[in-house]
Amino acid sequence: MLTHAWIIPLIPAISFVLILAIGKKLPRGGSEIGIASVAICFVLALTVAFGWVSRVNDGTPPEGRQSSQSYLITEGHETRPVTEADAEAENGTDAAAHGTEAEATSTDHEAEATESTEATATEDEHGTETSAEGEEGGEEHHATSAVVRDMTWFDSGGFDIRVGTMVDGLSSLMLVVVTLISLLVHVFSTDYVAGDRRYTHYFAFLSLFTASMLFFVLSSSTIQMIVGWELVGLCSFALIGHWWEEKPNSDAALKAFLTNRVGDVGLLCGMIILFFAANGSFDIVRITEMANEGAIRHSLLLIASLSLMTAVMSKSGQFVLHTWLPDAMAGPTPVSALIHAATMVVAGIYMVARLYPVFFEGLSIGTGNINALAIMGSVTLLFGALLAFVQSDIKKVLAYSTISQLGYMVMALGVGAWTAAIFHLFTHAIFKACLFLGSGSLAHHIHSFDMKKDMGGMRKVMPKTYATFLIGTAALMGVPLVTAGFWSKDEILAGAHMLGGGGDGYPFAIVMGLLGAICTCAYMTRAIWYVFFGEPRGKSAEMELHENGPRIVVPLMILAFGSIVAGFVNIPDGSIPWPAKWQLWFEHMVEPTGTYFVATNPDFGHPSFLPWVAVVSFGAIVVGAGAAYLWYWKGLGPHGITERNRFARAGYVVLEKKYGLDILYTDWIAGGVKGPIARAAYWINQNVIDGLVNLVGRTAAKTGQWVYRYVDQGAIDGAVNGSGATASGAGEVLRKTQTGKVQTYGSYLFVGAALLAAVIVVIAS
Amino acid sequence: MLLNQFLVLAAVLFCIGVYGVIARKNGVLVLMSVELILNAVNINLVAFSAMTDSISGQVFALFVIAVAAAEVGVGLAIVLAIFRTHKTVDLDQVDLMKG
Amino acid sequence: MIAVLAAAAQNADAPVYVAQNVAFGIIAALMVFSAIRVVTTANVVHAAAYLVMVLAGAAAQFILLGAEFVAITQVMVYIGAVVVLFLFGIMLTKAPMRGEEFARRDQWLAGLFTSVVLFGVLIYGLLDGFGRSKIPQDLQPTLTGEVSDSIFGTYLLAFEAISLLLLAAAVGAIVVSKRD
Amino acid sequence: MPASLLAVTTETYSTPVLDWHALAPLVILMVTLGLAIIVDSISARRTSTVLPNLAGLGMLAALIPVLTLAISDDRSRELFGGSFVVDRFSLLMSALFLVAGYVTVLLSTNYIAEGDYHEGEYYFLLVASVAGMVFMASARDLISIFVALELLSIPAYLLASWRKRTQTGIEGGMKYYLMGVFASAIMLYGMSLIFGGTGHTRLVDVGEALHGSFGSEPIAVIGIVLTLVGFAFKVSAVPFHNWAPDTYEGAPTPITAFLSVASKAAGFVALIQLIFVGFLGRDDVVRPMMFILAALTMFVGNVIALRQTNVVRLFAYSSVAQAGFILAPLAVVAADDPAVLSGIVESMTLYLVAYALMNLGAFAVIIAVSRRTGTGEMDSWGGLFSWAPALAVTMAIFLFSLGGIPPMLGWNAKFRLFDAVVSAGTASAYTMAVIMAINTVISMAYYLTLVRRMFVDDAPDGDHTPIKVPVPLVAAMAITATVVVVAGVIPGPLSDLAQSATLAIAG
Repeated sequence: MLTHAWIIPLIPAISFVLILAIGKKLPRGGSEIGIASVAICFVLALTVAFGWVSRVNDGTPPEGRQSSQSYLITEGHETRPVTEADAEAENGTDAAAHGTEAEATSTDHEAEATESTEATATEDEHGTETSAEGEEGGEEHHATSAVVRDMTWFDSGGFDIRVGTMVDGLSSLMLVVVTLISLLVHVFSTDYVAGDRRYTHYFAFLSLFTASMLFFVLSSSTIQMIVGWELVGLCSFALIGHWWEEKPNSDAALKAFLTNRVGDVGLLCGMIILFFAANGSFDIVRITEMANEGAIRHSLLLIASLSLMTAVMSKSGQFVLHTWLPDAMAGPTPVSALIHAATMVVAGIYMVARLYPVFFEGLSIGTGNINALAIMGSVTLLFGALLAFVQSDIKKVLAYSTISQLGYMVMALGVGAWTAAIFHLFTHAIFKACLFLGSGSLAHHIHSFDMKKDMGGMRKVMPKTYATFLIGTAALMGVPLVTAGFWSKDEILAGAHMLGGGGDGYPFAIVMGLLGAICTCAYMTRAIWYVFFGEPRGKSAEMELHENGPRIVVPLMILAFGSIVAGFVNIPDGSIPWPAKWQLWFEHMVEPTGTYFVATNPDFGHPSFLPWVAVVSFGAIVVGAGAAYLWYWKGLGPHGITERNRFARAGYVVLEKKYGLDILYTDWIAGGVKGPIARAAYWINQNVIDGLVNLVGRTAAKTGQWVYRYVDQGAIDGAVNGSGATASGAGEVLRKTQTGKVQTYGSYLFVGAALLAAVIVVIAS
Repeated sequence: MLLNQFLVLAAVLFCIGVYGVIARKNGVLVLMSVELILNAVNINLVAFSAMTDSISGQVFALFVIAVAAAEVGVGLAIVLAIFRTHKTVDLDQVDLMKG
Repeated sequence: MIAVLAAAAQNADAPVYVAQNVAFGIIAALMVFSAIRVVTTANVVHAAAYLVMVLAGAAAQFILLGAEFVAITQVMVYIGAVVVLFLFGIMLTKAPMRGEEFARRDQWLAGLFTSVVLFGVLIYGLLDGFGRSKIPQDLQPTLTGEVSDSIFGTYLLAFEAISLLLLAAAVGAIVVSKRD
Repeated sequence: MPASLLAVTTETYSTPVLDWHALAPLVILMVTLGLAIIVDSISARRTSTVLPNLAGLGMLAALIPVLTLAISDDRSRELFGGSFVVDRFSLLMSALFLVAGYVTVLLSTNYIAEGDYHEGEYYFLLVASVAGMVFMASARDLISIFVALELLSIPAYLLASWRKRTQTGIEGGMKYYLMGVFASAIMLYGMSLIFGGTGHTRLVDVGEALHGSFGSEPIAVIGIVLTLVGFAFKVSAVPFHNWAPDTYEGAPTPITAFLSVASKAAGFVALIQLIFVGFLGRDDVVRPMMFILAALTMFVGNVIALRQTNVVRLFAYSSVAQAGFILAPLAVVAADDPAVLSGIVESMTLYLVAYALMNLGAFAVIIAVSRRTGTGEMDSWGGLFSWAPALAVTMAIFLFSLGGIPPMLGWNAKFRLFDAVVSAGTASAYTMAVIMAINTVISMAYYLTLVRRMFVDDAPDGDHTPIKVPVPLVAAMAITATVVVVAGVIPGPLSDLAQSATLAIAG
């Protein structure tokens, strides 16, 4: 199955076409095709995952091209002593997998493997390295390399651009996550958007999105990643604007699309730099291996990773380019759950994780104490969490919470805690989907997301939604020991404290992370208060509410269950009693050990469980949730301080105005552009496009204006005229300078030809 | 005879023609100046033909003459149409489009 | 013009070509003078007449170079057809016969500058490249049959294309100039 | 003296051997021309469907021999001693011209029929111009190239003047005509110098002679530069571009599309033939010249395009800038490196095909939109998405492709240009790549500005009624958009075509 992973994206792609073609004629409007195809994909994804697990466990590479050709350094891999794997070493679980993985190249060439790998040139060595001797227990450990199967997409003029699938722990994980969430969202949607006028269209795009996302995560080349990246963006655009008749929705769709375009430029630049840096290859394995081996200059890697960070910034909603994500909540809620919380927005994270050696080397993550990625994540996580405080729309709260959690992941990657980031990606996908679908369940009847105006006291009428929402919230807060969020967030914080050069970790990141944790707890407590407690307000008071049907509730329960158990796949040693075999199982399975990953880098390490971090983060929950509890439930604290205290009010206003970014965008930059255009349109107008034009264009336009006015229209004409026109005077000539005259053009032509000839005669002889 | 005396004559005619096409106001006169340029080319071609004893130069010159006749026909038609719409053949006044 | 005469004078030591050189000199001087008048005279009809002089001079030069067929074609096509076209054009556009304001554009200095630059480049190249090349002494008039062999042999396709070109030009010119 | 006379006359005339298969595309076009004249003159009332169909079918019919030639075993057929060569390069380019001509017919059908123009002559001239281009694709001789250039240009001058009753229409035509005549005069002078120095008109002989003593003279440099300037005008390279915006604005829009695509491609074809067959011996002349032209063209075109408010003028400057991109690989021509040479031709060929498709498609949308708005001002494009979503999306595809955003065809093509430039590996090649990168970003700004107009702005008059797009325009858009997307996703076949074309001329 590992080599046939290409089937997985193909199924929803076919489903997309089928739904478009015949969906309308089917009794359930095409949703059955979508659900069936995603269900098949889910099963196949599980198969892939099991295949991968057994591959890691037995170390016999079953099929396919192996991804471990050393490109520059082909011999002389010294076996590194186990230095950094301090925690695992004692434990005896899998130290060798990280520490001394060493390219024991027992390359038994099973040369031809598959029909698709048409042995082109140097690659395709089909090297299957297995078995490096572990130190403890004589047990064999394996550098399990990814299963890459690719074929030539096109090959001409010395170019061999290949596409294919790359299956390893990371992509297997993503397959499972994407198909699982997608399946649940499909089921949820059959009830949620029932009766919609574009019901069939909706499911078709869900299928297309699933296909694109799966295509993206399976990419074996960067070019394929770019294509998948664009495709998911396109689906996101189409689904945010699902109800495009309402102007704010289509504006939000455009804002999302155009903001992402800014990042795409960065993505393109980064990928092109990497292409040339890797001697003309789009192959991910090759690029990462070369980055690992130091075959690419550090400056190139730095530029490439900074370019790619722009892409992360837009796609994964990092600070400054995050503003599209809350607006994207204009789309149907299941779409928000699937695309704007669980899957598409983590594409940026996934891309960084996939090309991790590039960032690791480029940003000196392993040896530094501060870097751009970590700062970007830290800033985003705190600012996003603060913004969530002032929202009254529950989906916006969750959207800012998503931004904040994405910030955690980026920060984790920035500090070198790769596994923690991916683990958090995994748990977050589950509990955030749970929360989003829960909010959809709440709003299904009242058709409003405004928790201050239209909700309240809902725990009585929707007990199951309440319970699942509460569990999701607990996971998001990171309630110790029992929730998934605790284990993943804790690992990130431990990483921020421990990793990096000099032994003092990333101090900035851990401070921001803890502050963010406090805020998270506070704003979620606030949301719970508004939604479930107190008296029903607004629409919820007017309407007769009841719990939703099984198609909505069952997915919620599954996700709530996942929000609890997902954390137990990666229990660190030394925390709670847990079978040794299952400790750090996730890390063992998902973290790549091949040469295309940084695991052999001596600066790459894993954080161990730190009790005090757990305690502090528990403290954060108590402080955050407790303060909010006291404030809302007990009515304690300086209520009305925003009215009384200038500073508090200022703070609140700053938050409510989203740090004034929108003000900046609309009022300051726009300079008084007022009118009926929606805020989003302003933003796109004034910021994205003009921002682009401003950045690269405004200067160019100014130059253009200048060249146009003074050189094109002025200087040349003037020079030509003025050269002999001393009598009438230069000013007179300039005044008479006019345009549109064919003979002036003629003089350019002849003078141009003469001067060109003269210049070339001088140059060429 | 030196080859260069013909070539220099042609170059002089060429440059006079260039001056004409840039400096004349009247569209018809611009076309006449173009003919000066083309004649310069023809003198070049025929002189080279004599010089290298290759018949191609003369054939080239004949083609140039034929094309020049066609060009003048087209050019005068366009100048005539300009005159109809703009009531002038002063090319400087035909500058509605600019920028 | 001075440059032309200078080039001719360079060759004064070759007695055999005195006649041709004298003929060349006279015709060349006439041509250059006429050409300058074409681009400077205020009277459009005079310009056409001067153009005839230049064209006829070119035909004479062709004969000096032994290209009789080209010379005859030059006379027939240019003086016979093209100049008549020009006269029609002058007539139909009702150009004033006289009037300094019509002589040259305000930007005429640009033209002067351009042509001087171009002339400099060309003269440098020509003197450098063909400085001592001489027309072969036993230059014979080219036979018309030879020219036709070449046209209908190597350049047959180009010839056919020219016929199409003339047809297209005629059709198009009629449409564009037609009053409707 | 009698001896030499005799010697001349003994050369007997031998009828040239004609390979009718190789000439078939041209012959079919000629027959189409004849039919067009006859049909036009005998049909009493001017029928609006017969002539465009005849012209379109004639071009499609001419594609048939192009295809049969392409699959025949003879990789290269030489006629008239090598002055007319039918090889893969010329076939691919002929096909490009014929398809572009066909799409132009599609674009013109309603435009010309509804606009009170002379229809019969219009299509006659269009086919004549395409015939000139097809001739150009095979011409490997200075005289043939000159005649082909005039055959494609003179009908184009007339077509550009077709809106003769409006002041701007005839002004555009006049500027194109005069600039064209100036440029061909310069080119002729250059050709005369090259002929004089080498004694040959056939490009192969010219190429050999340039390796000799004449090649090192400054006059050879002047000849080469002046000759190439004539075609630099044709592709609207700066500083020979000034005609383009005015003419594009004034000419009938289908003709604008034709000029910006087919005519420009013909200029590039001539440049490639001249440089690769004729002037390769003086690559030290071609390199700096093309470097200067390409860099100037990209910068000036892009920078002025940023300030345009009229869509047609925007596309005029955009096409100027695009010409700069296509010229860029010529700035790294190196006679002694076959790999670089083939990369250059391949990438240019591919880009020409890609550019032709995207630009024709974009003009199809412009024509469709201006049928309703009646103006080319960009303000009238506001809110296009709200009243013509399909047009807006199609236009966005073309704009993205022009800007070089994957997975459109334009991306792949642009990428190949980059690669061709970079693979030369010289300092100037890297400089050129940087210039290209900067300009790609600048160009993105104005393409995206138009996208913003279409999707974000409100319709200027609040009029959201949908429009009806005529079938020929829909066909043109469908053909081009499909190819742009499909060939973007599966670039293999087109790349292979371009590669086989390369072997013919550079290999």
